Order: sequence, then C-alpha cells, then structure tokens
Amino acid sequence: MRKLRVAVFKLTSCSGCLNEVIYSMMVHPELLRYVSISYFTELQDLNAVEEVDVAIVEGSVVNSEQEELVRLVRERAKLVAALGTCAVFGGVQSLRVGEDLRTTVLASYPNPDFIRVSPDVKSLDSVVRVDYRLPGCPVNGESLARLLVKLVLGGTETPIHESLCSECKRKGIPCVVVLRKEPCLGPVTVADCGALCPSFGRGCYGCHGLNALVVDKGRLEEFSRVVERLGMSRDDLRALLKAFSHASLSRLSSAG
Amino acid sequence: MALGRLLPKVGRVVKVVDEAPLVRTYHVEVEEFPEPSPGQFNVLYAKGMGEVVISVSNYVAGGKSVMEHTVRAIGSVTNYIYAKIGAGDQLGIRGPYGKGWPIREFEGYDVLIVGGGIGLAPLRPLIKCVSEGRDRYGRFTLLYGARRPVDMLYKYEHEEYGRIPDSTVLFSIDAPHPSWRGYVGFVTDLIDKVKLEPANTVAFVCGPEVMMKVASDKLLKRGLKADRVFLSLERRCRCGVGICGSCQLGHYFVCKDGPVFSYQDVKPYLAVRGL
Amino acid sequence: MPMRYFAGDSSALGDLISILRGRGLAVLSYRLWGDLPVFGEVESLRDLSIGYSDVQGPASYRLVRDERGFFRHSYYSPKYALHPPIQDIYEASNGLRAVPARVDTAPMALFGIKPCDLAAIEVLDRVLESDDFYRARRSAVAYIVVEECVEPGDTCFCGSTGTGPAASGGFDVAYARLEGRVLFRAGSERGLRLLEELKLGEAPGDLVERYDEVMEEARRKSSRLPPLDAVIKALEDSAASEGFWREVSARCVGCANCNMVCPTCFCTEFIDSADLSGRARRQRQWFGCLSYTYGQVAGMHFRPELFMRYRHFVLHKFVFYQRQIGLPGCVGCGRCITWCPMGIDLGEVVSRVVSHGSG
Amino acid sequence: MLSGLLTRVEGEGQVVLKSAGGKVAGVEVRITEAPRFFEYIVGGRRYSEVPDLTSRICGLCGVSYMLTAAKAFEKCLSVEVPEDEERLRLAILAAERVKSHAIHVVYLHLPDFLELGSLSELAESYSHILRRGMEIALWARKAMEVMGGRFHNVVNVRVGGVYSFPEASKVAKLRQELPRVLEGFLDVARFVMGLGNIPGEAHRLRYMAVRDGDTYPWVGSGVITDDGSYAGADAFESFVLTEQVGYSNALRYRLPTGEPYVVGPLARYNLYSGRLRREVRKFLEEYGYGGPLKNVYQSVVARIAEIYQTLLELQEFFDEYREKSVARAEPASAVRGPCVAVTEAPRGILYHRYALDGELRVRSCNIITPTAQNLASMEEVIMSGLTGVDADARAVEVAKGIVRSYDPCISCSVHVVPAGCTPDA
Ligand SMILES: Cc1cc2nc3c(=O)[nH]c(=O)nc-3n(C[C@H](O)[C@H](O)[C@H](O)COP(=O)(O)OP(=O)(O)OC[C@H]3O[C@@H](n4cnc5c(N)ncnc54)[C@H](O)[C@@H]3O)c2cc1C
Ligand code: SF4
Ligand code: SF4
Ligand code: SF4
Repeated sequence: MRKLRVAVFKLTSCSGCLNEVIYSMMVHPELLRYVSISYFTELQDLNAVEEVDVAIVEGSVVNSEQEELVRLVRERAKLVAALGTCAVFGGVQSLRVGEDLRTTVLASYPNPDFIRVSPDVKSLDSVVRVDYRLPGCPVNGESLARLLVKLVLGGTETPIHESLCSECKRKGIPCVVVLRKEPCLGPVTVADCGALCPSFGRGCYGCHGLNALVVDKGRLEEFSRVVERLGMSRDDLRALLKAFSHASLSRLSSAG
Repeated sequence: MALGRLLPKVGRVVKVVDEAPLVRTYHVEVEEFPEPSPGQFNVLYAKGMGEVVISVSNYVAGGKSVMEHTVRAIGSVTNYIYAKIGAGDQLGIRGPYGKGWPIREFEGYDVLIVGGGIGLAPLRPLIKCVSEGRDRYGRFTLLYGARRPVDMLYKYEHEEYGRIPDSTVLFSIDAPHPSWRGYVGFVTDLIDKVKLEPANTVAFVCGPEVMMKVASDKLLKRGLKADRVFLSLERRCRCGVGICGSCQLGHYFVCKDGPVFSYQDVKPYLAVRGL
Repeated sequence: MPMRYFAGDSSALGDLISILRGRGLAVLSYRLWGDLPVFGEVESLRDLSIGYSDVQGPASYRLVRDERGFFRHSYYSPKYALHPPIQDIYEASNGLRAVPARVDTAPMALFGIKPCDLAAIEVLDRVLESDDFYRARRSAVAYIVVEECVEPGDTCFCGSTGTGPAASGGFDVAYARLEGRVLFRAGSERGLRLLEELKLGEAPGDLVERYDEVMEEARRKSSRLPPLDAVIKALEDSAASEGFWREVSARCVGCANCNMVCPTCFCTEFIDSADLSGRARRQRQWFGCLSYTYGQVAGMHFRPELFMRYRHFVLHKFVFYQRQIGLPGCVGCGRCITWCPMGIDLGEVVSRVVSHGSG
Repeated sequence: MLSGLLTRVEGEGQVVLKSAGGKVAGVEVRITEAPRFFEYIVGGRRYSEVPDLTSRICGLCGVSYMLTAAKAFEKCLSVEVPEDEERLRLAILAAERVKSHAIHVVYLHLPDFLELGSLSELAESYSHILRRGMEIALWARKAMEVMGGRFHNVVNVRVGGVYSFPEASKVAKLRQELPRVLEGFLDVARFVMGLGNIPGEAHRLRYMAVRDGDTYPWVGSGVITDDGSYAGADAFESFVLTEQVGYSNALRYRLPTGEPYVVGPLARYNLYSGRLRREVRKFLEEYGYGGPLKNVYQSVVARIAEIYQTLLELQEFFDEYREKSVARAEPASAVRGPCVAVTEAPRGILYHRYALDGELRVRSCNIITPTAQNLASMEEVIMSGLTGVDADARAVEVAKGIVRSYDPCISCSVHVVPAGCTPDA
C-alpha cells in the first residue's frame, strides 16, 4: 500500500484537537506505518508544506499570514479536513468578534503593531474549500481515528447528521431539559461527543457546534425562549453559540 | 437463529468496464446466488466502508453467476469503489432484492423504455429480455438520453439495440455537441416523436425523478394508463430489505415494495414535494 | 368462555416475579435506578416503581413519591430491549467472510409494561417481521405481563388510538392495581397456568365491577383526540398543504427526541468501521426521521426541509403504518410529547389537522 | 540572525539567535501564535461559565485552567466545596499531570536525548518505549474520561465542585489497571534515566511554586520562592515584575529582584522533594538524584518523579473512592473579597484573578500562565551557554533543546493581556 501523505497544520487554537490526532495514532499504531507525515510541528522537526493527500487543519484563521498558509495548503492537498470546532466554526476566540479590534489590542498591548490579528475570526471553509468537517471542542478521538483509518484505506466517512439528543437517548441518558429542567443546548447541537455533558448530569453547552442544517433563525428564536424559561438568558445563549458556532450563526438563514 | 439477511456473500470482481466519466461497470462473480430478475438490485459491500444499492445491469448464468453493476462515483462508498476496486478484488454482495420490472406480465404488449443517464442501468436487463424473447413482445421502443455523449452508458451495445427487429431506438443529449448527430434536448421530448399504440403499450422508465415525472405525465397524455407506466424509484436506501426504514415513500418501502412501481401507485406521493 | 378474574394484593406481583425468575427468565420492567426511571432487570417487588407517580406534561417529566401514585412509563420503552439502540451486525476479518454478531437471546419476561407498550410491540413485530436481529430478541421473550392503566397520564391518549388503557391481546397476564388490590386476568393458556401457580382466588364481583368502572373512566380520560378515522382522513387531506405543515412544525428543532422515545419508531442507520489489520465492523443504530440525513442521498435530498420530515413523522404514525401493517403506528403513549424539549404536542397537532381540514 | 521554528512543543513559537561577528550575542524566544484574548472574551460572562471557557486556553492542561477559575470564584463567592468533590477534582488534575508529563517525556523530549528528529524515528528504533509511554498516556486518558468526561475540556468541573461522581465500577477498573501502568512507567523511567546523558552542570536558576498544605503541591494559598519569600495569592501580581517585549506575543515575568525564575516540575521538585513518597525518592537515588536539580534538562527527572508520585497518589484515591451523589453547593449571591487562585498546572504556577459585577459577571480578569513565567529564564539559560559561541544551526538546535526542556505551552502562554480587558473599576 502506498503511504498516505499527510500534513497537519495548526492555526489559532489550543492544540487540543492535535492531541486527538496523536491519540488516533496511539490507538491505531499501524497508522504510522501507512502514513508519511510531511508537516506536524507538534511532533517533528522536519516541516515543509509539500504536496499531500490529506491536510488536516486545526484552528481558526485570524490573520492574513494564516490565510496565505491555508491557501497554500489547499493548493497542495487533495483533501482538506477541518479539524475541530475552531476550524469548522471559529472556536471560542470568536467571542471577540464584533468588538473594535484596535481598541481591544491597544488596551492590552503597548505595541499593537506586533499583534497580527484581523477583526474577524474565520472558519476554514470561509477561506478555502473544505472537503471534510469534524467539529468538536475537542473532536471526538474515536471519530477522528475512524476517519483517519478510512482515509488511509482510500475511502472516507459516510456522514450522518443528527443532533446530540439522538446520542443521549440511544445511551439512555436522562434528559437534562425534561427531567432536570436545566438549560441544555443538545437539541440544537451536532452529535458526536457521545452526549458527554448530559451523561455527567449537566446541560450541553454546544461545543460541537450548531446544527445549522436544521436550525434556522425562527427555530433558534423558539429555542431561545425554551432555554430562557429554564434560566439561561438570551445573552448567555448567544454567547455560547458565538463561542462554538460563530461561522454558522453568522450565516443562519431565516427559513430552513 | 440465523442472522443471515444482512450478511454479504463474497463476490469477486472479474472485469471492470469504463462506461463514462466516473462511471464503471463491475462484473461480479459469486457462487450460489439467486437469479435476479430485470430491475432488481444488489447491495454491494466495500469492506469497512459501507454498502451501496446498485441495480443489476446484466446477469450471466453459470456455475458461478456473474452480475454486472454499473456504478457512478458520487458519494463515500461509490468513490471508494471507483478508486480502489479493480479486477481480482473482492466485493461483498447480497441480493437480489426488490420488485423488478413486471415484464413477464406484459407479454404480447408493445414495450417502451425511457432511460435517463445512469438510469439505463436497471433497464438494460429489460432490453436483453425483449431482444432474447423477441416474439413474446410487440413493438420495442427505446428512448435514452444523457447529458453529454460521453455520459451514455453501454455505448458498445447501442448498435445491437438498433438491430432488435421491429424497434425504434432514439438517443438524445441535453446540449449540442460537435460529435453528436442525434437529438438535442430532453429525452422526454422523444416521447412525442414516437408512434405509440397506447392501449397495447407498457412503459418502463428510469432516470432522475423529475424526468420520470415528466415522462409519465407525457405518456398519460398520450393515452397510456397509469398502471401501465412503471418507474424505478430511488430513496436513501441502507438495508435493502425493508427493515431500516430510510427508504420510505409514503407507506412504501422503496427497497421492498419497489424499486419498481406503477405510476398509478406512486403518483399521489410523487405529487407532493418532499413527502 | 367468560373471562376469569383473579384477585390478590401487591405481594402476588412479587410472587409472580419469583415464579418467572424461577423459570430462568430475566424479568425486565420499569424500575428506578437511583432517582431515574429506567427499564431493566428486576429481582423483586421492591425493584418495581410502585409508590411513585410520573407527572408528565409537554417537555416535562417529574417522578413523585406517592404511595397511592401510579407509574406509567419513561423515555424508556420495551424497544430498548427488543430493538436495542446500537447493535453489532457483523465483523469481517478474514477477507470478506462476515461473521454475524451474537444476539443475546437469554430468555426474558417483560413485566408491568403498559398496554400502549404492548400495542407498540405488536407494531414492531409486524414492521420488523423480516429483521432477524429483532426476531431473535423477540423470540427470547417468554412471557408478557401487562399492567393496565387505571390512571392515564396527562400526555396519554391511548383511548383515542384504541391501544389502551386496557390490554386487548398479545399478552400472557394482565393486571390492574385497584386501591391496594390487584386484579389479574390471563391472555393466554400459558398465562393462565402462571396465574394458577400463584394460587389466587377468583375475584369477587365488586372488584370486577370496580375494575370496569375504573377502566371506563380511564378510557374517557385518555381519549382526548378526535376520532381516529377523522384524524386519518384529515391527515391524508393535509399532506399537500405546505403552509400548514410549516406552521405546525415551526417550533421543531429537528432533535429527533420524539423518534428515539417513540416505542414504534424503528429506523436505523448503519455505521462502518475498519482497522488496518483487515478487520471491519458494521453496526446499526436508531435513527430518527426528524434528523437531517433522513431522506438524504448522494448529491441531493428528498426531504431537505424540516417540515417535510416532521410531516413524514406524523403521517407515518397515523396514515402510513395503517397501510403498511394494518395498525396505527401511534399507540398514544404520549412519550413524544413529554420528551420533546420544545414541548410540541402531537395530540394538539393532530387535533389541529382535523380542525384545519374542516375549517 | 538565525532562527528556528519551535517544534515538538504545543503551539507556535520561534527561537531567534542574534549574532555579532558570527558569534551568538543575544536570543529572543518569540511566541508567534496569534493571541486569543481570553481575558477579553470571558468579560461579561457569568462566573459559572468561565471554567468551561478558560479550559480552552490550553489543549494539554485545560483541567488546571478550569480548576483555577473555579477556585477563584469559590473564594470570592464563599462556596464550601464538599471534600469528596474536591478530592475528585484533584484526582482529575492529577490525571492531567500524568498525561501531560508522559507525553512530554516520551514523545516530545526523549527524541532530544536520543538525538532523533521525529516520532517516526522514535517509533522505528524504540518502539517498546513508545508503547510503554503510550500505555501511560492512554491510561491517563481513560482516567480523565472516567472522572472528567474526556481527555481535555473535561466537563465535570464546576464552581462549587463537580457535576457527578463516576461509577465506582469504572474507578475500580482504573485501579485494577494501575499496577501495569506503574510497571510500564518504571520501564520508561529506567530507560530515560539509564541513558545517562542528562546534562548536569549547574544553571543559574531561581524557583517558585505554590505553597500547599503538606502534600506535594497542587493548589495553594500563595506562592513561595527558593529563598523562602512568600506572597499570598492576592499579592501575586504585585509580587512579580511584569514586562512586555516587542518581539513576542506573550508577557513575561521576573522576581522582585529582577531575576528570571522557573516554575513547573523543576521548581516543585526542588522546593518540595521532601514530600515525595519514599518509593519515589528511592528510585531517584538509584540514579544518583538525591539533592536539588540544577540543570533545566534535568526537569525530565522531575517529571519522572512527578509521574511516579502522582500515580501513587491516584492509587490511594482510587482505593478510598466511594460513589456519592453531588451536593451542588451554591455560591453566595454577593462577592466577598478578591476572586483569585493559584494552582500548579503541569507546567507550573497558574494564576487567575477576576472581578465580578453585581450580576456575578466578569468585569475584568487576569491570567498568568506557567510558560509566560518561564520565558525570561529560557532566554537567560540559553545565553549562559551560548554567548560567544558560533552562531550556526547547531547553536539554534541547542537553544531549541533548552526551550523544549521547559515544556513550553505556547498556546496557553499567548492568550495573555496585561491588566484586564475592560477597565478595572
Ligand atoms: C434501487 C436503487 C438502485 C440503484 N442503482 C444504482 C446503479 O445501478 N448505479 C448507481 O451508480 N447507483 C445506483 N443507485 C444509487 C446508489 O445507491 C447511490 O449512488 C449510492 O448509494 C451512493 O452511495 P455513497 O456511499 O457513494 O454515497 P453517500 O452520499 O456517502 O451515501 C451514504 C449512504 O446513503 C445511501 N444512499 C446515498 N445515495 C443514495 C441513492 N441515490 N439511492 C439510495 N441510497 C443512497 C446509501 O446507503 C449510501 O451508502 C441506486 C439506488 C437505488 C435506490
Ligand atoms: S454535550 Fe455538548 S458541550 Fe458537552 S461535550 Fe457534548 S457537544 Fe460539547
Ligand atoms: S408517536 Fe408519540 S404518542 Fe404515538 S406512540 Fe410514538 S411516542 Fe407515543
Ligand atoms: S422532539 Fe420535538 S423538537 Fe425534537 S424533533 Fe421531535 S417534535 Fe421536533
């Protein structure tokens, strides 16, 4: 089998999803025999942006250098995968979007010229075409491992798009909203974390991102009312959605 | 308890034929496999990747039967098959499933076939059936359209189709092309151009759903009865045997009650967008 | 032959559990796990949720301790046991030779399930008739003991769907708890033998009378929908009315909780995985028609908008099941109302369809 | 000017050597990662949401961030955390320390001692060590999953305690697997220590760690330095000197004397080695490590000691574990005193300070991370060895190796802004 050429890039993020890449290699040590990694600063010294089969990109795009890098990566990779909520939606750093950047930076740094960030926090697919999205803050390591194995074998994952609630019910986890009357973003959040928060008895805060293929503005408004009754203010809901679903939120359609 | 229904048999790809861009026909040899009737489908399994529902586009009986599957690479599993499966490789296979074309019920009738694009695949065994049992059917008409000349399936057989006695075979493409001398336009336009004896004609249609609706309505206008127009429908299809529920159309399971339906039966459902 | 009724008290239920366990059966019932109403194995009377009442409403479920209370059900249903949420189908390691997964067929008894659950099992029996995995689990069910609903819940409407509050067939034993006494009846020969083993006396006439009264009242309470044929007719007529369906589904967020908790929803999706040593696995898991992928195919979507999928859910339950298997697919348990986080009330939607049709 | 992209570290940074006449004359450890303005983005959020947000600062030590934030609010909102819940939280923190150190020792640092450039080279020649290291990391992962939900951004830490107790059977399983993990750990430890090439010449180093009751340090009331000076958590910001340099996105910190200082395993070890378990001390003595560690490369020894110590502490926790129901301790509705806390993240002192408004929303915040505190020391140690040597690629490699031995976490060091995102009232 020809080795799959892989490059792993990090933009603005916490590196957490990269650790899930490493985890995939731990649970499938054979992967290392079937991939050749041309770029992965976290793991190796040799790094060059070469032609690859798969580029895995973690993090959001916050400045023009990163935009350039991402464009270069797109040019040189057959398949680009956005890894994690930062790459797919923008990630927590999106919470700063909408505030005046210069004042923010000036208030913080004596020398703002050195701080190279743009006013927007961009998802990967708002800069280049993305072939595969794997959201999650962090991504589910098992899902990532399954995808990587399939990529090595020459295939890809068959996506299933559903909300977190499906996972909750399949696992028989008691519903936080109905049973405990606590706010939970599960109904509007994309599945794949394994219903983690509800399994610990707390509401989901939406870290896998808004189920924007289903939820439009009107439905989100209805949902806001529900969580508001359960004690989460609109502002707080808005903030969570901005933190973990910025890219989708800003594109929400009014009918869906 | 035998849990056999969802288990694939081991098939071996003995030949792969390039048909059109991103479309190939896979000849799969498999032991002890029931004979499919025209219009039935198999479920192909690419190990570790998943299954896809593919019509049997030809069947050659023998000690080991060989079935042809014309696959268009369009999603996760079909892309994998296209990229990775070649002659000598294995594919899991189960089937044949579904209700095929009711061709035997219409012996003595004129047969009209309307195919669009990849939709010719499930119709191909019908052509073979008519041509091999030529005296059992009346006039034979085949209307086949594709987007471009290159997208036409089974180009290597088209001449043969034309040689079927007492037949009309017309081809169309969607937009003009330098190499094309046939009709340019929708395949459904051809329906207006052929002679039909409505009372004695049965029609078999397969292609994109809009095309099938247009074709059926035209045929009704030309006097065919809705229960003599048959369509092969498509819905998301996972198990192939009517237990996973994904292919439901109204109260039908497309895989088990179809994929072939009379227009009469499905017209009310097809009339409602997104039902 | 006139129906024979037997009388006992709660301890007879405990005895019945012991007898079933004595036959080597795992007895499955609604039980409490900490403070959670789950469905699982019970060992004695103590494990049953007797002494608790479930207070259900749209998007609301509360368990209250109440000696005289009556427990109906939770987000669990017997579906969890008969058609498990996640199932292995096969593994292939040696080339493509697929080895089917083992299905746990240890014999079991379903105990204290509700008439709506029983009706739901009948639906699953028919719709999953050719599902080997379902059949294997189903045939492991040696006995079905039903608890009749002397007090339907606020979201129940089994009276309207004709699936409760009394059990009508397909069970071995049915019992009703009436003010500290328990009235038993058999639904099968085997059930009768079980009851004989319990050595219960014939029920006195006043108890049977009381039972009839209570069930009549329960039926009245659980019949809050318009008549079923009117519902079916109105739904058929409404199908093409996009505006109506958009409006009734406007609050739905497509979370598919309704699908998951519905005791008759049976749809599944398949998951394939592989490793690099040549092993591959195929699994299936519950999948809801309210979820986006339902109706999606490579390159296009047959039900791209949520209202279409919502409409499918409702039409399927009331219209299409009827045509598929000759039974309504909704058994009136009300779970989809209670567990819808948005509090969308199917009963109300259906009533609106009827008034929309006539108005 | 010669520079090297920092690899085998978390996040994006650079080491730049400045040369004069071909000789090294200066160094800049640059943190080039784009800042994420964490102090800014928690502004306006309710206190209860903050731990989940700050967890996102770092993909390796999120638990430390969550717990430090939680503790800061528990202090000013007078929340009594039930003891069992606190113990569980500390166990999650402990698992994180094991995970972080195991990954650093085996995956990031070991290649330096073996003079290999990448994991694949390591995998080829030392697969057994890699496998053992992996077993430790995977077990730590499982421990975090059982107790916290996942490997990072755990979901089971809240202001006031935890959300739920893991099932006793799952904890028992972790306990069962522990002997094997310990055994594997000792294999790795013996291998690394046995290499015998950990440099030993003394660097000029000052240390700081939190002051903890009488255990090896986790959380503290304040910080102490090697000369015994103490500052309460409230006074930390005025105790240390803060500076910003033009070439880096991160702030840096010094002792009141202006000297750089070290935080992290080396500092903890040197200040608290007396509190290590006997087994741990004995093991180190076998390899001649009895007294204080003097060279930054020896932080690998401290990491090994800490993995050992922490596994033993976890063992005790598992042995005493009982499943409970959570108390859901609720905070007071009014703020009393400053919201500050210091804890020991895997890489060292982590300091959080918040100001809350009347609705208990964050008005301002300051977070000081371990790596930021180590930056000045990194530069000093690099210069102490490289001043005047030929400024060539080899020198850059040496500099990178020194930086790596601090286990810098660049993603977390860069989030920083000095005095708060919104004006402090
Ligand atoms: C009765 C019938 C006969 C068919 N015959 C042929 C044929 O002869 N040649 C051919 O190329 N295609 C045929 N198709 C379509 C073919 O099944 C899909 O193109 C194929 O399933 C796409 O799978 P994928 O994994 O590549 O795509 P993905 O988008 O990754 O699909 C995921 C899964 O969804 C289901 N699915 C996706 N698209 C379809 C679809 N159009 N129809 C049914 N299920 C789908 C499949 O189970 C598939 O595995 C037929 C479909 C039906 C229903
Ligand atoms: S439940 Fe929600 S917030 Fe929690 S891990 Fe899953 S997606 Fe993230
Ligand atoms: S549709 Fe609702 S009320 Fe009907 S059976 Fe399903 S869950 Fe119960
Ligand atoms: S549970 Fe309610 S909101 Fe969720 S899909 Fe069903 S009807 Fe819609």
